[in-house]
Amino acid sequence: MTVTDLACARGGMPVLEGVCFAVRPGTALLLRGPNGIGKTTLLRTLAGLQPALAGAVSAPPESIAYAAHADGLKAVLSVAENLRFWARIFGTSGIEGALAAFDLGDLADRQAQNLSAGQKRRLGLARLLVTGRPIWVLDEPTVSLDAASVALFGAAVRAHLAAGGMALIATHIDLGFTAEVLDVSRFRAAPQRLDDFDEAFA
Amino acid sequence: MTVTDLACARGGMPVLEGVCFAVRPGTALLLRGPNGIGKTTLLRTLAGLQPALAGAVSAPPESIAYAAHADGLKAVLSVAENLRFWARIFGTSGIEGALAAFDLGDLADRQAQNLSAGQKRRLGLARLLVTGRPIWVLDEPTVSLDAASVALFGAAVRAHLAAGGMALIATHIDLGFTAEVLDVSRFRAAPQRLDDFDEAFA
Amino acid sequence: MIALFARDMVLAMRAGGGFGLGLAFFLIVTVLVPFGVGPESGVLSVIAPGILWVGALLSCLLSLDRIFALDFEDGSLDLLATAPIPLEGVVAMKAAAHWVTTGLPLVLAAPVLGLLLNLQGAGYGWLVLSLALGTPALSVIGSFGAALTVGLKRGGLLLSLLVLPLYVPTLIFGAETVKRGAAGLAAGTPALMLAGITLASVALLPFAAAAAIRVNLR
Amino acid sequence: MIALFARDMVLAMRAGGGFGLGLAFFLIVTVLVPFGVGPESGVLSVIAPGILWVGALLSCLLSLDRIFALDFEDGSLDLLATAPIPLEGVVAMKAAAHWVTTGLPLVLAAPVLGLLLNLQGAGYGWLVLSLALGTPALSVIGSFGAALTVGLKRGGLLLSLLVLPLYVPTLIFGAETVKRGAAGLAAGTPALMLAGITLASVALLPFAAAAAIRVNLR
Amino acid sequence: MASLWQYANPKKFMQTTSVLLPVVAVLAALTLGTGLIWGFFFTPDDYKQGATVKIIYIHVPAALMAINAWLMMLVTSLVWFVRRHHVSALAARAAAPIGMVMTLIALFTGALWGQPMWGTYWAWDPRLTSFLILLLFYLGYIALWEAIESPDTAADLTSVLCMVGSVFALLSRYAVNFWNQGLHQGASLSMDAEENVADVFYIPLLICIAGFGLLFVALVLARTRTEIRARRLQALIARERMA
Amino acid sequence: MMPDLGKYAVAVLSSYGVTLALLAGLVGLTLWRGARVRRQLDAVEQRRGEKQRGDNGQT
Ligand code: HEM
Ligand SMILES: Nc1ncnc2c1ncn2[C@@H]1O[C@H](COP(=O)(O)OP(=O)(O)OP(=O)(O)O)[C@@H](O)[C@H]1O
Ligand SMILES: Nc1ncnc2c1ncn2[C@@H]1O[C@H](COP(=O)(O)OP(=O)(O)OP(=O)(O)O)[C@@H](O)[C@H]1O
Ligand SMILES: [Mg+2]
Ligand SMILES: [Mg+2]
Repeated sequence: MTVTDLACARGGMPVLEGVCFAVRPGTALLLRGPNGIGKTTLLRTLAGLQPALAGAVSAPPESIAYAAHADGLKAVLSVAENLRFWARIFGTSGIEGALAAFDLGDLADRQAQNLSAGQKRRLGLARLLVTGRPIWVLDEPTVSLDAASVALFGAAVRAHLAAGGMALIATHIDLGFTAEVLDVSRFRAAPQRLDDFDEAFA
Repeated sequence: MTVTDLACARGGMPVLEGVCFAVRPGTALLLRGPNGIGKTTLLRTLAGLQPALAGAVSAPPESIAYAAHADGLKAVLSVAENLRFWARIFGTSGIEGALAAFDLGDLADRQAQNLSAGQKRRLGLARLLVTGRPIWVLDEPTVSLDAASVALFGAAVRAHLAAGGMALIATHIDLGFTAEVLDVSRFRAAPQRLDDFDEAFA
Repeated sequence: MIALFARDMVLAMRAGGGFGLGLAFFLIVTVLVPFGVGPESGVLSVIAPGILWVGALLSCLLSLDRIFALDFEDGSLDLLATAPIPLEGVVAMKAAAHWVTTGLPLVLAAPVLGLLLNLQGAGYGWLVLSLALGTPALSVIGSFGAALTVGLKRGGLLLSLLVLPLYVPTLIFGAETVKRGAAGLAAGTPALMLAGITLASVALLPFAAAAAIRVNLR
Repeated sequence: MIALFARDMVLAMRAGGGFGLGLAFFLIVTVLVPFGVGPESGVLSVIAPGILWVGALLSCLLSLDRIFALDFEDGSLDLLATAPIPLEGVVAMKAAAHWVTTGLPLVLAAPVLGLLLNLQGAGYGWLVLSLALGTPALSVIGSFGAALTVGLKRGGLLLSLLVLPLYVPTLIFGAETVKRGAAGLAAGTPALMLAGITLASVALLPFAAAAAIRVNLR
Repeated sequence: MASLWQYANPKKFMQTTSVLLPVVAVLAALTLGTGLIWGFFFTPDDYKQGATVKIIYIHVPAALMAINAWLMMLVTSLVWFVRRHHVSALAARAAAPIGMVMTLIALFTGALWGQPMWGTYWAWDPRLTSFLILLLFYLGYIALWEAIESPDTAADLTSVLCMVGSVFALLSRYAVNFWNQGLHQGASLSMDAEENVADVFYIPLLICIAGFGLLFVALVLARTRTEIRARRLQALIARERMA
Repeated sequence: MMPDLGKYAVAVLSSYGVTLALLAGLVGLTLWRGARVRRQLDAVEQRRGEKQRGDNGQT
């Protein structure tokens, strides 16, 4: 996946511009940058949830599995039902691998509303495995996870990469595996001059 | 604050029992433990949001300021309005200190819904300063925070401790300051025998 | 506690016009009924008092689930429960804010809508009076229902189910007041009953509601 | 997409009885009206078709805001929008699930409630037929309104305001069908119009709704 | 000649309208003043309706403008949707409150006219009813604009609402006609002379219609200018905060 | 000068009254908001103008 000269906006205001990077199959890229710099905005743009102001992304949104701050879990469905639903939506089958990878076997019949914060997060991450998509785009995936779960997550990412997948991860903390790091703060959009009347309508 | 032999339950099931610890004025205690062990449950019990099954807590809930996974922010109120509301509810005055401590001055007039994840969290933490309460009970406070903000948080906690306050913090990651650590997994409730019919109604 | 009331008013104002919308719903119910029932003014004027009261009740009902649900979802309710103000006060303030944003506009707008339904002459005064006396009870009873269902997903409809039977006495006395007034009969007795219901609800229900919230937060 | 429909049905069933509650609201509206209007059976049987239709419409309306709001809040809608199924299909499935949980029970229960309001003989068949023809339109139009307001805090009442004028033609033809049926007149024309509205809405509105959701997620 | 679309450029629009607006405003004031004064002071009473005919000079123009404003919103919404000219979307936003006020005026004057003529302020006549529905459409449209913060999102959603709403408004019109045959006058401005009102009423009525039309144009221009400025103001403030 | 409106005086006069009031309200609101937005925009543009001059040292 190559991203060239991408610019993206939040709330009508450009936050990042000239973003260029490439992720080769089998590698991961970590996005870093202070709070509010625009990591979430960038990831949503890549996932096709909002249009880019400018620039090009080589990978189509259909190849991207996106995991956001919110996990998209239904409180009254059990862990297995939640996963099975997403597997059917993405046309894959078999949730056992995902359950095992995130150690959710014991919790499979528990309703999602009765999980602790970290258990919920693990379930949200397990969803990635059932999408069957090659590019993972993750926004702070290890929030609320304990050390053991972070290790599970690291193993899952490594397995995904080993199978030729790619991962793009925005995070503030150490994920326990090595990957290239990109600091997005250098793409910060310069405040525009707005001399021309039209520019307010970009 | 001393906690003696506390037992607490979640969803009708005891999760922790025999919890004993003490926090002296001017010190902080970090709670650690794997996901789902019962940290959130313990903190909610201390804050008076749910009754304890057994045991005693020396500090009354009125002396405790609780900050949970959710920040209690109103999306359509500005940063300053959100803080000012909680200041008035807690009968304190002056939000400038709190704004300054978490570097929110520039964002004071921004609506909370237009903040990024980390900025929201900073605002949630700033609320602690306007409660004026001596014991802070925090559940994973540094989620989504970047390194600079974690440092701000560390400074705020140190200042609070220096003024004779106490802090009890559940966290999985490094907070950048030293404090006593308590692993709650050793208080894990033993699966009960349930010999007597009554016990199912505990 | 004034701070809480003030905040709720600001929220109602900012979040897409809390004031206007309860009113709009009242308007729309009153407008829809003739479409369903037909345009004959004789029939309409007979059913006007009842429909106006049912409409007021429904538009109160619709905004009930927001009384506590929003605060529950974003964690504010947890924080309010641990704040140095009694939970009963929180309930009372929230009910008051609900009444000011929903009940009060209804009271003021009702005469115009009475026109649409061809309400008879003397009924207008009684309509306003009965709504002014009765809508506070609707808000307080509604807060109690909202407290019972806070934290339930899709609590909205369950809430309606719980609250509507509690609304029946208010509805009966309210509509009866207007009906007698419109027919030129003495309407004092039902109006007094209405006032009694309101006073009793305002005095007692906040305690029940606060207890329900405490249980729900647990 | 079948998976989505199945999930929505399971959710409706588990989350406090999605089936029962729409119905319960319909029941309660129909019950409240006699309390408001008074028990005279002559008046009631005249207004029965209209009230039944207005009640059906309101109970549809009440559950509308949950069509997309819950999925928006927990992030599912983001994920569905990036999933390999067209958003138009998502909208259609959600509208279908809404109809099965809300509209269908109304159709089945309506005759019983007609009894309460003293509906006249021949009206029952037409009541069921008109609701069966009309309620799908209510669900689809409602999904469109819900798509417009998804993501707005307190979107519920704004949603009602947007959707109710769109419901007017359906309501008029629906109630007219029953009224003519109950009076023993030919009710074919309004029933045909009703069917036309439903077909056109089902065919076209999912596209508008999907466009609105895309804009709202942006 | 350059394309018509150049006026969709905000700068060009501001330049053009800064000249145009005063002219239209003065014309509107003159025409409306003439029409209303003529109608109110210098026309005879109708043999049947008495002095109430004087209401026609505001009732009919307001009713026409109420419909025209919606039509204009429909066109500008389509333009925004297809060509994404911001001025177009803002013009739709600017027109909505004017349309709503015109609808209100038509309803009020109609109601006040109804009392002496039909003995009731309100009847569920099809034409009256469809105006009430139009009022609801206006309310919903304006409320949606107000509720959404991001301007482009609001423009997109309201234009979709306007298009779908127009179809349903038309449907309602037929439905309402089907539902009730009314009391209201038919169109008397038609060309066939038998139906037409007498010239004494007709000429001042035409002037009033022109006056309301000009007033509508002036208000739309003024409000669109304000909306454009407000949009720029918002963008500038946001950028200031970012810097 | 005032025409004789007979028994319809109330209807006619209040029609004109309501209409003129509504129109005046609309025009007034339009002008008021126009002036306010214009004032705010001018203030912001002036502030920016000063800042830009300050930034690159030109006049
Ligand atoms: C309250 C509600 C009323 C509304 C919403 C309303 C609406 C309208 C509309 C939309 C028109 C323009 C139609 C057209 O020119 O095609 C119109 C025209 C007219 N209305 Fe009304 N009307 C109302 C009440 C009345 C009443 C009570 C009267 C008098 C008895 C009346 C008398 C007229 C007359 C004489 C015209 C002119 C017809 C023509 O020349 O085209 N209206 N009205
Ligand atoms: N609706 C909005 N209007 C204006 N600005 C907004 C809006 N929403 C977000 N912003 C701003 O856009 C910027 C980018 O936000 P974003 O969520 O992408 O940051 P982030 O890098 O993900 O931060 P974090 O690490 O805190 O999650 C932030 O400065 C935020 O305040
Ligand atoms: N309603 C419920 N019924 C049964 N068990 C529940 C319920 N809610 C939570 N639990 C369980 O209670 C245990 C304690 O949860 P708690 O949220 O206190 O954990 P935690 O230590 O805060 O975990 P984390 O680090 O993931 O936040 C978990 O194992 C959880 O699965
Ligand atoms: Mg983020
Ligand atoms: Mg926890």
